[in-house]
Amino acid sequence: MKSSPLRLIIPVVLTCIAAAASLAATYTITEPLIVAQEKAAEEAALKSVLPDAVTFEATDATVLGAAQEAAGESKVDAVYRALDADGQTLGWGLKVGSRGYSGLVKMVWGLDRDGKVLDLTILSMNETPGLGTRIKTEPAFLDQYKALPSAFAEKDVKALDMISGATKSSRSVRDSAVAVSAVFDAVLKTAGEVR
Amino acid sequence: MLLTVLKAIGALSVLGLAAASMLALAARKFHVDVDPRVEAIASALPGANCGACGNPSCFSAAEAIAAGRLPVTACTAGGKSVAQAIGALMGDDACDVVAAVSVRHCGGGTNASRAYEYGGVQSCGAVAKLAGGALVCASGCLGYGDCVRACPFGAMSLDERGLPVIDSAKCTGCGICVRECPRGQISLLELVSDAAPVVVRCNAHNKPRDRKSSCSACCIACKKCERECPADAIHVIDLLAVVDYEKCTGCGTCVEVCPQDCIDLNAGHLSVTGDGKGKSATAGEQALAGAVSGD
Amino acid sequence: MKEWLRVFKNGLSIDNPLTVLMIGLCATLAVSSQVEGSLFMGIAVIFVLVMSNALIAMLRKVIPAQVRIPIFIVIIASFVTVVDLFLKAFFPPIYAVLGIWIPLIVVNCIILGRAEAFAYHNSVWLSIADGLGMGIGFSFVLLGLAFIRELFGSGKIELFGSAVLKMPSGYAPPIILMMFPGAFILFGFVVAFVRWLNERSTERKAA
Amino acid sequence: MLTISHFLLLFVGAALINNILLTRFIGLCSFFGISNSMNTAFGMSAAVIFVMMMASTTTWLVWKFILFPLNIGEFLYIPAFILIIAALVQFVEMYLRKSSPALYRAMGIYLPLITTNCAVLAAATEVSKPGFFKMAMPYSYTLGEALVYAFGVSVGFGFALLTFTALRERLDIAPVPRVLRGNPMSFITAGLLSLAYVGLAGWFGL
Repeated sequence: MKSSPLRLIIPVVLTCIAAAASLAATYTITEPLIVAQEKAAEEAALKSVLPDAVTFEATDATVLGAAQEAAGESKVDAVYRALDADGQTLGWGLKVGSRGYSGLVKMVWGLDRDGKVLDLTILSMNETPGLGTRIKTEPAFLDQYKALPSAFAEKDVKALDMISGATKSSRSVRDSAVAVSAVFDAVLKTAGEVR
Repeated sequence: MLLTVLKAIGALSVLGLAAASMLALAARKFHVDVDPRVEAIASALPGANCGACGNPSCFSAAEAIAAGRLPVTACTAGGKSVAQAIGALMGDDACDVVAAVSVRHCGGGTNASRAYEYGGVQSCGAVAKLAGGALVCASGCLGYGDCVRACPFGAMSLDERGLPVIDSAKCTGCGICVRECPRGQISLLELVSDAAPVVVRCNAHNKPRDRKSSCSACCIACKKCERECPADAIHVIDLLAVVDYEKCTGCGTCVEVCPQDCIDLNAGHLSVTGDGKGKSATAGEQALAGAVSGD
Repeated sequence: MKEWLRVFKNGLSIDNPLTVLMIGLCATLAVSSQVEGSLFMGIAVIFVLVMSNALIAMLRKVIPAQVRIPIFIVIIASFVTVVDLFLKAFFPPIYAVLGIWIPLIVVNCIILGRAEAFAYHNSVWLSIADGLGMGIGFSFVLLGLAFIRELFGSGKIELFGSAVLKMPSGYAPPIILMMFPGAFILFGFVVAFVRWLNERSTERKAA
Repeated sequence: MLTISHFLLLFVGAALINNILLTRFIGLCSFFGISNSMNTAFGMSAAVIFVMMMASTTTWLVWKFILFPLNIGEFLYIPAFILIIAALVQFVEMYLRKSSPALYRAMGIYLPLITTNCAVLAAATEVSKPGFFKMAMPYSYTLGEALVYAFGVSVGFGFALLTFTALRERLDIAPVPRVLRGNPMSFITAGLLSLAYVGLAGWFGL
């Protein structure tokens, strides 16, 4: 190459520096907004599940670690302690992801202090439209889980029926429920005492 | 805030530096000293990678020519102009090249009667395997266009009778269509010098009596053309009229005198006095002949 | 100015949908299941195309030919990241839909193709015209297909949360149109239709 | 967890069930361009397998040791990864041209095409930056898994490309209505072929 290698390397490095600088700048501007957006979304989901809770406090890492341990196959993304107006533990919000027909089904569970399911919603899923999505569009299916007794065990969950034609998707909801019950027994029951 | 900016700049510029220096180093260390002549020859070649010269691509042909393994006129597709350009590059004067053109020895198409209705794979190769093809005549053109698809120069197209019309301006004589045609070995398509003015549109060798039943545009070996031809350039050999292109002056008497009209113009050449009327000549060929002579 | 319009028009020309379909395929296919997503995707592509064309045209004298590909790619990638961050910060629902297809704009064949073919050899002003023309052409095709796919695939078109257009109530939407294979098959027929349209117009012109 | 069956599952999942071309529809830029003749398709698949493996390992290393520790990965991963892929492709092209011209002639001409191939970038990013594909479980790959995954994806890419090329070559001589000839017909075939691959979804719980 007749031209000295430097003549080739300098422009590339300069472009990289310029690009990195501009991107870092935009990131620092947008980053707080992104975090705020995510927090707001999380808050909204938890609110919808634990209506009368006022604030949500993310539990510390050990609790989350123990919860993940107990959950086994499913993935516990977050465990929140729901507090009422004067700071008493009202119940728990759990974000659980389990494997559905094609990808991850993310759900949010609201439990009261003694493990009764207050409400649950499906945050995001990628099931086949029209088939897998029936776990969300048919309320009867989810209502069963609301009817679960407090501190329900795995056998109660197994007793609930599934949607025919969407076995894989409904099994993801069941796995999620089993994980929630396991986490509650192992971690939350003891940690539920008045702060 | 400043820390992330600095970290980002640091990381990306290190990456950019690594990438660019790797490339610069590679450009130097792996510098392939390509013989400049090879690139010049490669650019002179048509670049259609047609394989007529036996090399997979024009680039490899250029390498062979530059190394002297192939003659300057190796590129049949390129014809005279490419040969002269390479000759100039290689220094020795290129000998005169007889440019070749492909012609079709069949006037059948819709005139030929069909042995059976064929609805299978639309390729001559396929239909030829089925009892020798859908035509009663064993050497006629099957008309499914394998040659048209194979031609890298787009010189061929199927006319309304289902026969391939060859545009000799584009045809470079690379011979791929002759290889591609299932009837190629009995030279249904044949490479003749591009100066060939007339073509016999038949290549059947069975008895004329059977031929008549299988096709209305076939040569019946009546020898009229042989008797009338002033330059004694056309003879009936093995029951089929064959043109000897060295002697043929292109006067066109054979075209007029043939009762079956199965000798007509090789498209694009009109040293023939007649207006290229040969009934079996397709509209395309006549138009082309007319266009060339500018009338 | 006349030159500017000429370049802009040929970016937008009628054969652009066919060429766009063939080269800008990755994103077009996936995103066109929703009109709203396609709208943002189109705007994102226009933004990245125009900005990178302009910047590359500005720097074309400085960029040595042997290393132009890495430089082009870094410029385009940074504009794409700006779009990515911007969408994540201000339009999270749209980001949820477009998510993975924004980073893949970087390798979208149109942008690198235009940068290499046009922006590297022409003035900034003309490159912007070309970027705009090509970008709008791309979005035009994308929106057209998204319109068909969403309307027939899901029975209604939702724009910013409200159903703008609805099919008659008895309409049972064929879900396949919303899934990828349906998009492919629909594309096949759309290309055939456009080709048939072109042929008819050329025939009428010739006759 | 690192048993053979785990790797095998990862490979089959990447190659067939979540085939990057026909179920995730990434990398279509060259899919239609390349698939007109078998030997071009072979050349391209070999090149993709080679480049994707190298690119995935490099991006994995860069993410693990440079981008992640400095936690600037969130906004720098696109330029960084695509720069790596472009530089790698150009480096491999020069190296091949020098070391073995025959291999270069068979495979080398497709290398510049790979820089603009979405599949390579998508695989390289998913292997290093977990959660790139929202569909799959967010999961950080170890180096071994990354290699097996990249190999699976590229084999899947090659497999889809070759089946499609075979179909397309057969199509050229099939009695297709005039207006559907060529591109439209190959779109429709691709759609039907992807139906077959989508049918695989849900196997082994992947």
